[in-house]
Amino acid sequence: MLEVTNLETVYHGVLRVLRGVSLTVPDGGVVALLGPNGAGKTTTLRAITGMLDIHEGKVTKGSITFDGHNLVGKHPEAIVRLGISTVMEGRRIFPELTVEENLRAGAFVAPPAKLNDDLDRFYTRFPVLAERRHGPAGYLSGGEQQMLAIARALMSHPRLLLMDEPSLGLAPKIVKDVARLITEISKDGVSVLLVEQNATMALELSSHATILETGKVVLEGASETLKADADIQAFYLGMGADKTSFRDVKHYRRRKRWLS
Amino acid sequence: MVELMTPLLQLQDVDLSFKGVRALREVSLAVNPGELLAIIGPNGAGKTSLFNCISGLYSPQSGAIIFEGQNIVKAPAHSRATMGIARMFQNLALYEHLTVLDNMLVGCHHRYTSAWWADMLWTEGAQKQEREARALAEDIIDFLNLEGVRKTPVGVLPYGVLKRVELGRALCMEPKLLLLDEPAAGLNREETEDMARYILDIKEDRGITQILIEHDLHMVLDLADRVAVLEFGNAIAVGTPDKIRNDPAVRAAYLGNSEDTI
Amino acid sequence: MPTRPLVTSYKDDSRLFADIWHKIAWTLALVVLVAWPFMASARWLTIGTQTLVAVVGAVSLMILTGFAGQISLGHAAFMAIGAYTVAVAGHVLHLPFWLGIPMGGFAAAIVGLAVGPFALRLRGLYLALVTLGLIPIVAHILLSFPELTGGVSGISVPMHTGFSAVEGASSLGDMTAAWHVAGLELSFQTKLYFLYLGIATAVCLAGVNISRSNTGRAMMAVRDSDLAAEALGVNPAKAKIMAFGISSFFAGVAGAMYAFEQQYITIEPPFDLHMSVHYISMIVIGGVGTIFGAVAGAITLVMLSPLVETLTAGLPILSDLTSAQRSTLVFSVAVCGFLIFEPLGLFGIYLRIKRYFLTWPFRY
Amino acid sequence: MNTFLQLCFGGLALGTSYALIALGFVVVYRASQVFNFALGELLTLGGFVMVALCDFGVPWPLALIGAMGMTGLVGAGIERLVLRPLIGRQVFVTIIVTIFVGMILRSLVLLVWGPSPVGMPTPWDPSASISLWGANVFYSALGAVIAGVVTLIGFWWMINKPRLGIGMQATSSNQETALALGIPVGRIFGSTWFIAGAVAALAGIFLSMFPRNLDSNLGFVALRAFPAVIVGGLDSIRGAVVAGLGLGLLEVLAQGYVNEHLGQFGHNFHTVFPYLVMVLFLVFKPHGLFGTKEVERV
Repeated sequence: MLEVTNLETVYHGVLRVLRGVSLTVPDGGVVALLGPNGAGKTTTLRAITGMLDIHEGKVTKGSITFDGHNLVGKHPEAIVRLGISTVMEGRRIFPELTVEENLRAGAFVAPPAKLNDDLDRFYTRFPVLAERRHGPAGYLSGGEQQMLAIARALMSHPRLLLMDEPSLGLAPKIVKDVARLITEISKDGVSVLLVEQNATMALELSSHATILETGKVVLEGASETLKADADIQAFYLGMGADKTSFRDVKHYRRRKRWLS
Repeated sequence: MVELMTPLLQLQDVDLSFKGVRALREVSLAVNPGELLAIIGPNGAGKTSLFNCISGLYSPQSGAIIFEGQNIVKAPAHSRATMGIARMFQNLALYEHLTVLDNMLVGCHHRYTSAWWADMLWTEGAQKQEREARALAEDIIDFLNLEGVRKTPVGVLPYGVLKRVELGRALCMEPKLLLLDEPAAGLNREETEDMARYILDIKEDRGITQILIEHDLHMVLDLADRVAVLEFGNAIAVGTPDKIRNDPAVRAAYLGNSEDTI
Repeated sequence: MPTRPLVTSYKDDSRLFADIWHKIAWTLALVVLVAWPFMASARWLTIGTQTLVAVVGAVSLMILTGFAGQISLGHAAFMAIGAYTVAVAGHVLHLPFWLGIPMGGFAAAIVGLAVGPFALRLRGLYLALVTLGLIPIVAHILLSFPELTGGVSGISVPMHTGFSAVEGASSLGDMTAAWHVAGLELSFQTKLYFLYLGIATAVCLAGVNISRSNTGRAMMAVRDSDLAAEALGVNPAKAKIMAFGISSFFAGVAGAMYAFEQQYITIEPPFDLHMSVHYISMIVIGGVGTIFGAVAGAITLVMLSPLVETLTAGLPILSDLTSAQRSTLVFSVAVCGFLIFEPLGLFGIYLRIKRYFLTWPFRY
Repeated sequence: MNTFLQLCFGGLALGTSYALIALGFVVVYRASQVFNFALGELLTLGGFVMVALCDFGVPWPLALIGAMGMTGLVGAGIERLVLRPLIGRQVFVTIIVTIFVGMILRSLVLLVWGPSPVGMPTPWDPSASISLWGANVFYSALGAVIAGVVTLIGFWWMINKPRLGIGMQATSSNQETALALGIPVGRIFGSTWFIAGAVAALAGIFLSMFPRNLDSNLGFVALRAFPAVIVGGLDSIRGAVVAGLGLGLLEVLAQGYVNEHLGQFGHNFHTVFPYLVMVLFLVFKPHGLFGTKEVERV
């Protein structure tokens, strides 16, 4: 349903971040987008959601289509209305607003008639949120904020959910909760594009994965296959760590000349 | 034998709540000189709140915070920094308009004794202090391999480098106690390994006592001398990594089920 | 292409005139500055003197707003205090100008230090509004003592030298009379220009020294994040109050200079919101955060105003406005343009040009 | 007693205008955290558009609506042209840009209508007054109060429509996140500026009725409404209304009762009085009567 082909983007007119990225998210599937910092994962998401221009970036080449609709050049609002919703990196709840107001903000593009049903549905699903519904969301813990951010994104009845690093800064227990939630979401028929650094979790959840490095796709395929790949194990899954402790990590220094 | 030392920092029954949410409940902890204490616990367990209490950004409702034998619970944040408590923030708090070097020099603030008018007149004394601070900052820059970017404005650097700059800025404060709030969050495997190495070097070469908050359990259990576990604002267990690894209460609180190996 | 000489010590690295090109540029600038009064017409000499007043005022605002991040709309109030201090002190105490100027600074600094504590509790907008309130309050107080300040009708500013005890014994004792030194005739305007050139240079140097030392870095740390600054051992209260004190001192000095230059002052205008806004446009056009920006902005605004006024006079629609309104309109558009397209101001443009030459023939 | 009542009515009329102006500040601030220093010039602009429309032969009530609408459009235009490119920049920048937009507007008003004062057309005899409980109240003052109340009610209804209200709050909290949720941030900004422009025009029109005239300096009245914004709380609509009315009353009462007791210092004392109140509030209650305190987590 989501088709990204040969995407290239620049920031500030000069800084090329993506150099030909292609990926597909099938109907009802969970696809993972992996890669180190600065590889262009967040940029890919911004390009899909139409948020590039507020970061002074733009798509220079390639196409993004969602169910046959071209997304390049569309306003973020129109893209949300098409059924694509985002959970941004770092949760980004509205701290001064109450939990309920956060959820209502998420339902901005949804028909108002369904609002109360939706609220009830999420309050049953996340009792913690129901408990704090009239308190400022800023006082929720990190894990609760993540739940709120996901619930808020679902309020617009998306068919595709983009998640940017949902496990960032969360305790293992909460990461598991989030993982379970993602599985449930996809069972409900929502496709998910999951951007992660936590490759172990992402490969566990997804059917397909694409790996980006310096703005290019370096590997893609079924998650099962990737999990078995030797390079992936070494660089992303940290499989070596069971044998070598962090205490014994080799330490070499690259001497640099005095520049500038 | 560890127990016989006078602790560098001691928390006694620290209680903190805001707007009816109790973030810390009678937390007591002791940190011995030279040790690396890790604090783990689920989100919302109060780890960052604890750091904020120690560094003075929050003031707890009750309890004592004793640093080098002195109760500092009433001292303002900046004077605690001058006493030797440095911290790294969870969300980077670098000055993005300043260069790496200037960020480091802000960290050297406590060393300066020159008056504002001496700075304004650029007296010999002020210049001498400037050079001494610069020497310290360069030493740290060297330690963290930041030579190439020392005159680059922080705003344009990648995330992994920023974490190092922030660590460096904290080191410039020549702290006795260093608080590290998720130094490896958002770093990839290689950067995490580098960070782990730096943390060990800081402990071993520089002898700085550290408290570490981190979610990467491998890292915590490999590096820490002792581990404290917080849950719902309570300190539920303190002990060596091995002890914590096998503590059923910790497993239940932190991992959700007990089949997983840590 | 010129390259930097090898830097081998921290002392070299912190030098002001790093290489030969800087030295050449500064020498040229010095020649122009010294030759100015002898080359320029009377009108342009006055504009030169006014520019120097503006430089001092802009540097002082830059320290407060550019370095410490405390937005102040009350700059005119501080300048009014400086100006009225020298005027009243000249009349009542017969204070010579060289004591009057620092005294104007101190008077403004006292008020600045009194306002400083408000800055501890207030940020950004709230502070801007308090400092805005300072203008009507100061004006009201000045107007309330007409026997001292002349009230709405204003007051003349006598410029005593303090050497005129023996009447007519020496022309040196009278500031307004011309001096004859080494065959050159130095008129009052010329003397004032050189006096102000000295003050402006000293104030700029002080500003640069603040920006490259611990005091300035503490201010910038507070500007960008006061929580982080506090955790680094910087006392935000101290840094902010220091910024207010130093800035209002220099603002008072600028006010005193303004008063001596005008020789007769009233309260509103000129010491109203427009003056504050005028100084803000200088630091925005020049580039917020550097002394270079303050100086460039002051020079641009004051020197270009007469040019703009002349140029726009011929335009069909604009000529309905008074000359001051025309330059206000043009510079307001310029400020908006700079804020939208070149936030670093003239300093940013300078950086671009410099980078272009450093990387020549490559283009990025 | 009669003097007191009379002053109260005068204060109420002035207060309504302050409340409207304060509302103009608050509605923009709530959505975009921009404090619109150009609002004062929108007041003047609204007044002049009104005069121009009436001169053109447009019937008074239609001219009133037309002037409000056109000034609103100018407001929305400023937002689109100047403030939209500045989204995400520091408070400092937006404060300064609005100050200078105000200066430009002022120059343009001078350019089109010149500096000489003109009378504001009124559908009633401008100097006529009626007697209410023994106090003489100008028709214009009464009209100001009635128009103000009607506008406030309409405004209240609009702001409480769930989507606009929640959209404004979300936008104010974090624009990028709001955008990601499909909230049309641009349109919300535009509508708040439209509302601000329209209420400013209304305030401007009533402020320049008898006994005052309309000239290019009308905008300075907006500076006098700042204290109302602070006292009420920057982001509180209720606060703007309460504090606007209160400070208008206080100002007129101070003029009537306090000035004379302060000797020389009392001359025009009422003009600085609101600022003194504002400073007191900023020291002891920086968030005003009803403003919200921001949630800070490190």
